[in-house]
Amino acid sequence: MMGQSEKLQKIAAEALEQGQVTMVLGWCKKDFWWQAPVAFITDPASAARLVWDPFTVYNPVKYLLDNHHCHEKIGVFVKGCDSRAVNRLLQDRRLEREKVVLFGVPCDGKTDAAKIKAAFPGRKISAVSRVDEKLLVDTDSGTETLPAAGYLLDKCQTCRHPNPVVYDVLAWEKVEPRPGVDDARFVRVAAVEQKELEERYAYWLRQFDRCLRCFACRNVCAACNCRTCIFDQAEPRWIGKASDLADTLNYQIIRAFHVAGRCFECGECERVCPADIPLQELNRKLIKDINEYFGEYEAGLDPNDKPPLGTYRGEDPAGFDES
Amino acid sequence: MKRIGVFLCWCGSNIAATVDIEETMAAARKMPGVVYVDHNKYTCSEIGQAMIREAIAAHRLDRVVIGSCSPRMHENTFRKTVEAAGLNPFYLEIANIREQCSWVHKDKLTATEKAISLIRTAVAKAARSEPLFSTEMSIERRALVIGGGIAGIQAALDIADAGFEVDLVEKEPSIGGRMAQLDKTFPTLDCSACILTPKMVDVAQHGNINLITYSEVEKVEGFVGNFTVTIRNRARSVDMEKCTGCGDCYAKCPSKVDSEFEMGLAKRRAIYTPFPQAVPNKPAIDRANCRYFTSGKCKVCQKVCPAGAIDYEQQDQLVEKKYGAIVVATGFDTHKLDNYGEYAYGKHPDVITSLEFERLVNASGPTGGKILRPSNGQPPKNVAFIQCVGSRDKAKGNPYCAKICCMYTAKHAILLSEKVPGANAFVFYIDVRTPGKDYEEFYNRAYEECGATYIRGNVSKVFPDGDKLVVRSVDALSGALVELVVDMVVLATSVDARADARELAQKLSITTNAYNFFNEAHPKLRPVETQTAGVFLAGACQGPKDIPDTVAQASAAAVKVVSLLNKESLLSNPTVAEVDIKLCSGDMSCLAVCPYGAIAEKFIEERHGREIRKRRVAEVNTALCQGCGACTVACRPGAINLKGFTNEQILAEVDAICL
Amino acid sequence: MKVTTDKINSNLIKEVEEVSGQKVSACFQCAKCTGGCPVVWAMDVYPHQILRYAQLGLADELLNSKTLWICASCQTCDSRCPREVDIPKVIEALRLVLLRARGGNYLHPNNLPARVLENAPQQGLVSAFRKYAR
Amino acid sequence: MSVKPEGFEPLIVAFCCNWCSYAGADLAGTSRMAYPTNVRIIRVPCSSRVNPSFIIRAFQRGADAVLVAGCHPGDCHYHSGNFFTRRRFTVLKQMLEYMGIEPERFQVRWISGSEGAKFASVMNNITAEVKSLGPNRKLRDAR
Amino acid sequence: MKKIAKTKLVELWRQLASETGLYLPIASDGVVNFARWQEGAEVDLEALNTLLPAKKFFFPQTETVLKYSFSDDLVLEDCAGKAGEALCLFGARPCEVASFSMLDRVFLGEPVDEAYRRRRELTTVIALGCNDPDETCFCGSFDIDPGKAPGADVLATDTGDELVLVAQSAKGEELLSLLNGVLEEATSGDENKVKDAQEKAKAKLPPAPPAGGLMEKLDGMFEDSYWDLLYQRCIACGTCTYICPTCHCFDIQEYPTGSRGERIRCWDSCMYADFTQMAGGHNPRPTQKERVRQRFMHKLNYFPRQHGEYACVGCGRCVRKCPVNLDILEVIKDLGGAV
Repeated sequence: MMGQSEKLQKIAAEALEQGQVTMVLGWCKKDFWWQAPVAFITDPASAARLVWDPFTVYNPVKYLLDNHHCHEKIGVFVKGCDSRAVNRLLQDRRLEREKVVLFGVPCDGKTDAAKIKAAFPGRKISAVSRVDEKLLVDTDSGTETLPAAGYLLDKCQTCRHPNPVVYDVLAWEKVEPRPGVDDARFVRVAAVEQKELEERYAYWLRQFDRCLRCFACRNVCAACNCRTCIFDQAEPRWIGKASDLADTLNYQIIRAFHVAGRCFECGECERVCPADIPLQELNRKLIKDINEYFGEYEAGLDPNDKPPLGTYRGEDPAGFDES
Repeated sequence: MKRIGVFLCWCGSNIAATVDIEETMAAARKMPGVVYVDHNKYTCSEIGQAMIREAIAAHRLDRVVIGSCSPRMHENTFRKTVEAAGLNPFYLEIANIREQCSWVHKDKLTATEKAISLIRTAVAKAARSEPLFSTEMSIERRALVIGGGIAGIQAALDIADAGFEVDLVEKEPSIGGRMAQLDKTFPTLDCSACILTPKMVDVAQHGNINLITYSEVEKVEGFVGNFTVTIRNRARSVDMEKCTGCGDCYAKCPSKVDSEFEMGLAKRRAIYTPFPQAVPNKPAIDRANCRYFTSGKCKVCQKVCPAGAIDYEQQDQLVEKKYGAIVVATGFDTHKLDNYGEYAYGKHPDVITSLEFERLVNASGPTGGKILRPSNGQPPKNVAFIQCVGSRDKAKGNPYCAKICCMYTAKHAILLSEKVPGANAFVFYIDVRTPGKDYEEFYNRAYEECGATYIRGNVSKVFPDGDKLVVRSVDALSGALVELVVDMVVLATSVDARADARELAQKLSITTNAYNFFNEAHPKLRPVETQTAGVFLAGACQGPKDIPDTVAQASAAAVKVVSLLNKESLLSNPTVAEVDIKLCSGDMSCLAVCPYGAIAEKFIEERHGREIRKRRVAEVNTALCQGCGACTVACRPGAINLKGFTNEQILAEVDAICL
Repeated sequence: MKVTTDKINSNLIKEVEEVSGQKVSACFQCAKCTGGCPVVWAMDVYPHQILRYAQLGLADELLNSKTLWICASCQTCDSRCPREVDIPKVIEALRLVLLRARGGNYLHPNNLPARVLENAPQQGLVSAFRKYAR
Repeated sequence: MSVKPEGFEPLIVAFCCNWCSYAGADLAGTSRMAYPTNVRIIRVPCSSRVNPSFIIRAFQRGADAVLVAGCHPGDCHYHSGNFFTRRRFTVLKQMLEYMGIEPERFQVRWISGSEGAKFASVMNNITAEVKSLGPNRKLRDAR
Repeated sequence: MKKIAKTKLVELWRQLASETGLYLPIASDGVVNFARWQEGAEVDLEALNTLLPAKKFFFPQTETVLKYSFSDDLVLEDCAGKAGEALCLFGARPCEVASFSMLDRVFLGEPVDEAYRRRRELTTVIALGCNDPDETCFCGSFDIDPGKAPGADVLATDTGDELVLVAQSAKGEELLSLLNGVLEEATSGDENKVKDAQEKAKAKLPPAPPAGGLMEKLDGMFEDSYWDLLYQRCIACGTCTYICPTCHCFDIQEYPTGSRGERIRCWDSCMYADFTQMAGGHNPRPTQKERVRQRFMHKLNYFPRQHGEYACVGCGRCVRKCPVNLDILEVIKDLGGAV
């Protein structure tokens, strides 16, 4: 039976060979066992580089912004979250659907390398692979088996759409969403909400004090797809370039506001943050409020929706004194 | 660096008494970019304006800040001033140091501090102002008048006489409105119908007036000079082309319902014209009460119609029309008396409202002009008139004075004495208000010549006693308790805004006051205009008004419309949105929030190395853009900006305030 | 009866307004209160006159009037007043002003027999202390 | 976070739409309805012109409170602007509270052109509320 | 040579902090950064590298270089001459210490950066030798010994239950002498333990790709198609440059507030679109390709051409933190010799 990586390789090679697409975005391995960055495949022979392993978390969709001009059609492997990024770009009119062929990859959750490392302190790990719900970890002192569910990335533990929501081809059978994800979705938000006001401010101040202003959270985000971000402009200068905590708070508040009603909960912002700032607690707060005030809305499911802040109903409630 | 001139206005003592002008000037001199500071007792006067013009020339000023009254007051005046001195009119900024400073603060120290801050903010904004230019827009040289009462009729006739086409939209099957219901009019006692009916006929026959009855305004889009209005022509069920107005249909119609025109004192048919002099004199079927429409059987009118004009299949039609100007003349409703149980209205047939009384007096009314008690058809001997019913009552009614009741009650007393010789009129009042030409004399006539007894006391209770009514009050002047036994009680009901006034205001983007009367742009200086350019007011929709005032306002509104439609073209609002295509991502978030459809997508071509790429960007139609700025916030990269209120300017204002 | 500047400026109105919470100056003398008052036949000063006297500061005329003790607080006037003046409250305030001005301190908790304390309704006690004790 | 020095006079930045709330402020003026000097008005055409960035900027630069005032829903001079305002600032206000900013610091109110008295009373209230909270240090620039 | 039991370290820090500002790797919400020590601080000497490199102590992320105000006259206040405080940096890893000498070449070369010089002089560095290098460490490529830190004032080595401290400069001697009360004299046995630890660490270091010859190879590669492929993955965040101990590009910004203002110097990043963008809008590095090339060419070609050593110390931060796994190790492997 063909392995999952081979399936991806076959899909990509065929699409390239048949001229259906001129580039395929998927995942490849690098030197370290936990690395599986996005690969840009343009010839069928290189399709053999493609892999599907516990670490193929990276979202290839945003790369379409840079590449769709140069190619007639691009093939993209999309997990559930990646497919919602496609809808995000379609809804924002940053991409045309006919420019892409979507190879859907049902995803059973990606593995958190840090959790694996922590499980084997002092041991050298050379490879990790997944077989159903088990992780096989090759170490310098033999192969160990771990339950996959316990070592998922945090963001995958609250994933509501493990299957692509839009695709042209499906690599394999769809998977079931993890049980309990709906309950888990706003747990962290509720925990912050329950803090006292001053405690909340101190909490966020501590988090954002670590912010480097590297803008990785923004740059990785498919909802942050402006040609030139407002924070990169010199005139008017919306925030200072220097790393000032107040400017950082300004950036983080407005960043969250700009993705309000548009964030599709891929959690990449939080994953890429070098300072481990819990950004999803901010994004999800906005989702929670929008749901409560203006009705349930899940971004990235239908590119024809109007985003909640781009529409209104006359009878909307207000989160402030309307007397 | 800009060369900014700051001019402070004393406004007599209005500003100078509370804001230390000297100190404010000293502070202004130190503000970045300020090269000249001066002051004047009345900057809006010719002397004050000349001072600004001269200073611009003498000191090569390129931006002007005036600390004075609200920009809503004199912004246009001062824009013209700086324009006359050769500057772009939008190089002017006004710091509102009167309405928002000297008039609301008492302490001179802190008020001065605030005035300085307001000047600093205006200087910061002015330093970032750009020259703005209007573009010329065509005008749709037609007017819409909403409401076919005397206000609408007068406005329509005046506009039409000036040579412009007018559409007159009326909700009822006929024009005429409230005035058509009245018998005589004060203070001359002309017959209402005698003076109104000819005007109604004029409307019908005027080549420039297009009468659209049984219709309502559904939607209003566009802006001054270029409104697009959707009108709902309600299904009349009568083909207006075929109908000859013979009246056979309503003579035979078997359904009888209370006549609205007769205030329920008489019946009309389901197919009806509201009154005999109706214009157009063609009936409509009231489908809610029509046997055919409610039970599917009848069709009597169709059978008897000699012209074959009855059309049960008619549907409401939505018609879209373009106008350059709109006159709103939708009139008033009479106050509902649900809160006034003490007057026994609705419980006893001889307690009637003033408008019902008008119908009783009217020769074409239900009694043929005889004043008869509804209970027994006998003429009343004693009649009590109660004023201020629902007016001047902040507890249960309207806190305002309805303005017309004193006069019409005097008229009623006079009419009673004429129509029922020997009858006694008792008028219960709080105050009698008669400002108006010949009004006091008219009121004097009521009690001097016609024998009306005026009692200064509000009636506390009316209750039946046998076939009579007991009216209980006190004569506050003598201190005597009053208990009258009368045959009829007439309630001078207050004037309300139309029940659907707010809905219409929202469609027109005009505002209302707390009681839903439409707001004029300025209570004294712009009494017939609204805050929405091109929309004008006439009559009681703006506030309680009698016929002379209504007609005067209607003609005034007509003049405003005519002067607007007479223009070759209009200058567009230059404070419109503008797209920086460098920054525009083309995601069209702006388009989603634009209420005017003023944003469209366009594709531009850009060179990337050797290849040419097409890219979507937003484009603003400056003729349609009204400058609200909603798009600027929807645009995440800040690619769309609002001229005159740019991001740079507002951020500079924030910085200047918080400094 | 004579109105002088001193009278109009007297503290009585202020005191009555403060105690009653009513705006005496709001009355525009429509007299609807008097017209509907069920016990007006027994009054020497009519309700609308009470308000007028208060507006004019006619303290003696007010405080000597029988009306203060005749008003039954039935609220008929109040329910019809177009100016939202609760006249019974104004009259009650006048009564309190009068009683307090008399200076008597009739009630002391210690002097109340236990029998009374046991059986008297609380509301009655509160009211009694409000009126007859300082 | 807040210290309450004696005689603290808060700085309140108010964004007022030209057609309703700015007119309401003018009406308060023509009616001589007094309110404290702490508030500074920035005139915008419509409350929908107010960018959340302006609000954060005001806090950064030292505002103790920010008010956005517009026409009542349905009365917008531009038909629908304040409906967007309502959604945007419902979201922003909840977020600021979630981040630990006192709710009194950022307020949104509907004040029509005929509500001069309401304008004055809103100004009185917000000034009193912020006075009792003390100066705002949150979100504020270090320099 | 001195030593101290690891259980008594808090006493050492307490003593040090009473003498000078003490900064060491402290964990907050699980993230380790150099932070000022205070009672109860969660010091983490096991952490391999802090999130932000120690360069921030000499070359802060943001610093005010000038203040000005004008009401009647313009008044200037130079801030650079007053910069810095006396402090002790405890626990800098050898790679980190190696980076200081690279930064010195930039900031202490003519014209001397006065603020940097002051901060550098006011700081005493206590390095902490590595015992357990990570799989991502490649200091070996640049001949840095993970157990030794020649540029430090004091070298500390973890010998199991104790920390052995060796002064390597006069400043170091002086510092240790202040700590006599808490330190014990080390023995020759301890000296052996240190050597042993250093050797073990070196042995544990993953095989490092040789960097030799890279500079010459890159001379001809400015227009190479290699960069066309390499940059594709880059998302243009500034993570690698901000966490890099040797990156030192900065930008100057004005912060005017009415009649006052400040001039600020802050870290810049060649990953950002506005890097080297000129006032008129032109940018000689218009796309991410040029910017990615700039980063690696600077570290591996321009800098060594100018200063004689590579501007990389192999700390591995970029390898671990790059959100898309694009790092200098990959470039060295691609262009240099095999592992």
